[in-house]
Amino acid sequence: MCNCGSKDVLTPQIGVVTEIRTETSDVKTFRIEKPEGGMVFDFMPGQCAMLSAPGMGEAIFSITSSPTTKDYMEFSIKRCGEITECLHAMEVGQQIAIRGPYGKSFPVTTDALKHKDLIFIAGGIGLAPLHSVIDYMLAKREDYGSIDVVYGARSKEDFVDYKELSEVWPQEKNTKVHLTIDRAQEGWTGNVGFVPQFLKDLKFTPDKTVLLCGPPIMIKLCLAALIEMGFEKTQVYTTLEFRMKCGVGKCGRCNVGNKYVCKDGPVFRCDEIDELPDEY
Amino acid sequence: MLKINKAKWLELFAALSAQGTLYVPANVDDKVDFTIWQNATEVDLQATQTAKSIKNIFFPQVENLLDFKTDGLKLSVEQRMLPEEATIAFGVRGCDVRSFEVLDKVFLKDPVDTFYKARRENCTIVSLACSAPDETCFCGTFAIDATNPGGDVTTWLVGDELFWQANTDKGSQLTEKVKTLLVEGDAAEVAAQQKATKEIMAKMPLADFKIAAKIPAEQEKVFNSTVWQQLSGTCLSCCACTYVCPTCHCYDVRDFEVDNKVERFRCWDSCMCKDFTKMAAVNPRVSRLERFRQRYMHKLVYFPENNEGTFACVGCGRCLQKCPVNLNIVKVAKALEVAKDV
Amino acid sequence: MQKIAELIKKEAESLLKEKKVTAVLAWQPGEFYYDNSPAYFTSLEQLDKLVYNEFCPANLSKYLMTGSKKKETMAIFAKPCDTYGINQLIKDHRVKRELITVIGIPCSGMIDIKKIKAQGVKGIISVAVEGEKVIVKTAYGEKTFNKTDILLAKCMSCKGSDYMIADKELGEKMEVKCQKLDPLAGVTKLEAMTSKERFAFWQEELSKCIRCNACRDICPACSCEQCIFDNQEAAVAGKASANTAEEQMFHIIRAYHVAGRCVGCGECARVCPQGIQLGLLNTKFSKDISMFYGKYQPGADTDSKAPLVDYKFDDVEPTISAKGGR
Amino acid sequence: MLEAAACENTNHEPLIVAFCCNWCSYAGADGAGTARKTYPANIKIIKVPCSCRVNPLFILRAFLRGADGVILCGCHPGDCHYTSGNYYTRRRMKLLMSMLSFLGIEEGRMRVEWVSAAEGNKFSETMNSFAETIKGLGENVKLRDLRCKK
Repeated sequence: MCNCGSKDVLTPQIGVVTEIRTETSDVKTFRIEKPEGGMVFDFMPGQCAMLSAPGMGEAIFSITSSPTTKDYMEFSIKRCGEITECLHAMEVGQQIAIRGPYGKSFPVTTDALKHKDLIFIAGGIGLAPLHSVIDYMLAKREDYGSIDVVYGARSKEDFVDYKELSEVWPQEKNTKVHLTIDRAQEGWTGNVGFVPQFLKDLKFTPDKTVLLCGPPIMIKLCLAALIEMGFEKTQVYTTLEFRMKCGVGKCGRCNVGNKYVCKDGPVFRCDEIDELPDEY
Repeated sequence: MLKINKAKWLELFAALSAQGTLYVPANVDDKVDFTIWQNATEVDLQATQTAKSIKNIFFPQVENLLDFKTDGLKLSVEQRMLPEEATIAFGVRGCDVRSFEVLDKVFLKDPVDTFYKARRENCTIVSLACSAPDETCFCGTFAIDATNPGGDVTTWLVGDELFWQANTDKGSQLTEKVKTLLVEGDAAEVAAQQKATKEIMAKMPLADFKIAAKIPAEQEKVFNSTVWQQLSGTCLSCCACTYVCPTCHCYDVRDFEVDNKVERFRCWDSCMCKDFTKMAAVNPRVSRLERFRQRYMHKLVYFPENNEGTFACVGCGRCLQKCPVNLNIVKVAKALEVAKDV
Repeated sequence: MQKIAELIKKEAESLLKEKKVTAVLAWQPGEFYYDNSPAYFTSLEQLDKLVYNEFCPANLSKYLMTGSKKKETMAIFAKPCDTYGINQLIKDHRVKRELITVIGIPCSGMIDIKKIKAQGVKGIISVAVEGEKVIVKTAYGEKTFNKTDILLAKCMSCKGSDYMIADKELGEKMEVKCQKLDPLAGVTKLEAMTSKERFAFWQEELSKCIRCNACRDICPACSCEQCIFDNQEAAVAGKASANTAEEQMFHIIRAYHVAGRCVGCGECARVCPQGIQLGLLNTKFSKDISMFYGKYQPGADTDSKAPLVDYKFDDVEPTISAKGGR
Repeated sequence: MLEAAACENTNHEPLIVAFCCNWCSYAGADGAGTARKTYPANIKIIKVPCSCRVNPLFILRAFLRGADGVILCGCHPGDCHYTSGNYYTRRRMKLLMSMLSFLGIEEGRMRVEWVSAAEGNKFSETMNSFAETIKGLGENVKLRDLRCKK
């Protein structure tokens, strides 16, 4: 494949798209494997990978499948730009250039999350990084306490992985799923309203640890709501969205304070984020 | 201490260029810049430093990384060959030699950048001590001894004699290859020149310029100081200072579509560009003040915090000479030092 | 010039004290007497740092744009050559005439520090200017120049000492005393060359470009909100000086966008870190425009129609072989 | 290096881009077609609403991506569907052609022609003569991005 001494850190590997599921009008889930089958590289939940659309460029996406499923990797990608446009135009069997894993994962192996009661708060495509953590925890269910998934989307059709949300996860031990949509819609019996208000209605006790991921405005409002409910900032983990290019902390794009979001993040605890200069 | 007379320099350059591509500071259309030596090149060892820094020997402005070939659903990735040709950088001043250590802290830190590493290891650095520092130089601020610049081989230009001293084994291997041209020299002449140069440096306007310890220490206050408004007000936010700076290392990775294949290349990028941090939804540093502040906070505060106090500046003074509106790191540091709210 | 600096300070003080303007645009000193940088002065105590001497070549007109955008009144001390830039910005609706106060200040030509350094001068400690004599004290001794041989190229082809726009004029007008350099000299020299020589000249000249955009960012006629070269999707946004053809295109298109609006202030050539003679492209366009469509000096007024947004029925045909229109 | 590449492959098949204004020249091209007048196949026509829609950036971009000649056809001055479009084109393109020669690019590489809807044969004559001149000038090496068509 490459005729050089050693592979450079920016050189991607080849993966094959083996399955494409259309989740919503603008989100598709791509299953990528090595040409000879299996996971392209090992990773931990919350880490990201760089996918290339040759001619357009590269972009970083969080890996949606759990590292415990060894024979493939999945990415839920929302169509919102040049590169995602090209990725959405891919067909099954097409080869793709992929490199990674990049960034620090959610601390699933340390006692920061182990044996703790957990709340997953996701908005829109924000479920993608958390999906990997939830599947990982369901595979090792006894290491973790209760799991509550709070997921908000614009409308019923905008829920990503609706099948898993409504059928698979609620059946798991001590796992509850709470769904909400922004505006009322006929044929929808669940909760209606934005996620921050929904959190208050669910009256979570502040002894749980929170993993929060979604559009920046939602993260800000949810964090405020959680603090009102008595949560400490050290209990809330979130991901910081920043422009990333190399993924290895050299190209300088994602530098905030003395941290590089692609290497020291994108997963941060909220008190760590306060130490950074407010430039995000 | 070995030395070689001016009359034999042409032979020395010919012998060196036999060992590998020789870069020398030469007079290129009324500017002194590093170019590949041919026997017609007008080598200029008097110029205090070159117009552009020498970082493009290791970190070129444009560098093809890999090629994509697509046929049908198949995709092949072919990384470009790592550069193996030996190079020799002759006449590198003390500040530029130190700038390689700053770049090493970025590119050779794990995960290693193999293109940079290949170029860096295949290059022998022949440094040239300063004997006529300029008023824009302030390498003293970063404890760089311009009269003994280090590198694989150190040379001193005293009158018509070029004194030669190998420091590393790479340097002594090179010395072996050109031994026949070198004769014994008296080290005292070099010591005399060093003393004289140090006296001149003490008279320079920026001789006692220091980066106040409080700038890296009180990061929060420095970040929120009102000084940035006054300083960045007239900055043009062009990229001149970042492209001539020897320690600026930000880059962009872009694709270029040719007929049947795609070339992925790396090129210099600048935090002063408007779209450096532009994302789909928002650009965290949309105003000129934020970009200006990020450049100097990175060089004076963030980089030292991650790299045991090494500043991302070597005091070469190129930004002092090249900025269209004469804004530079010295003015920033001095303004922050006397600022009332820091 | 020192006398003028006092007048400027007094004027700025009165403007700020009476709150007529929120900011005053002038120059502040640097480290070495010759590296003054443009600055906004918004409070009285900042004013003691105001300076005006033979090293203030920067054209401050473009900074008025930020004031007009924020609807703030601003005052500017403008040399005669800067006033052309102010007029052009007003005509391009980037600066509101009623928000700015223009105070004309005389100028007898600015000195080019590169010309001093080109003669091997290093380690400058101080520079003193007495009349036509310039005494440069350095760590290696002292050197005296006479001002006429070290003037900036743009000052040697100075367009005269009267102000195109000025609410007030300080001091009396001063002439630039040197043998005048014809601004079109470079263009005519190039036009005399053969096509092959011209191509070689431009290929060698433009291959030095490092795409730093300093020429675009200092130019008073280059005032688009979003420049096409900043637009990622435009595929001309070459950050990489990939090869000479891309640079040629960048420089031709930039010169084209300011054709008919470039006031010939010479700032692009002055600020280029690589010393490319950029002024030639713009001067060629203004020479062509004046030759084909009648003598026109952009920035001389704020209401005339720019040549490229105007036409006449009997304009010259682009290709000689085609028949003329009605 | 550039000079050598230009003259050695004379059997080079030139690529020519023609910007044709929708109301006159494009109709002229149709007219040439109905009158069975032929013009070389390697001319790629781009239809534009008016000749003054063509930004000099398009012409330089065409050269950059490998065109060997660019011809801009519009209505005769005075006949423009938008009354004054081609007057502006005339001024704009006169400056661009003068700049290209100032930069040392071969004179004939770029041309502006006024072709009305009725002048079908003039259209094919112009295209044939332009193709001849470009074939004579050989491959455009001076204004082309060297990474295209290695």
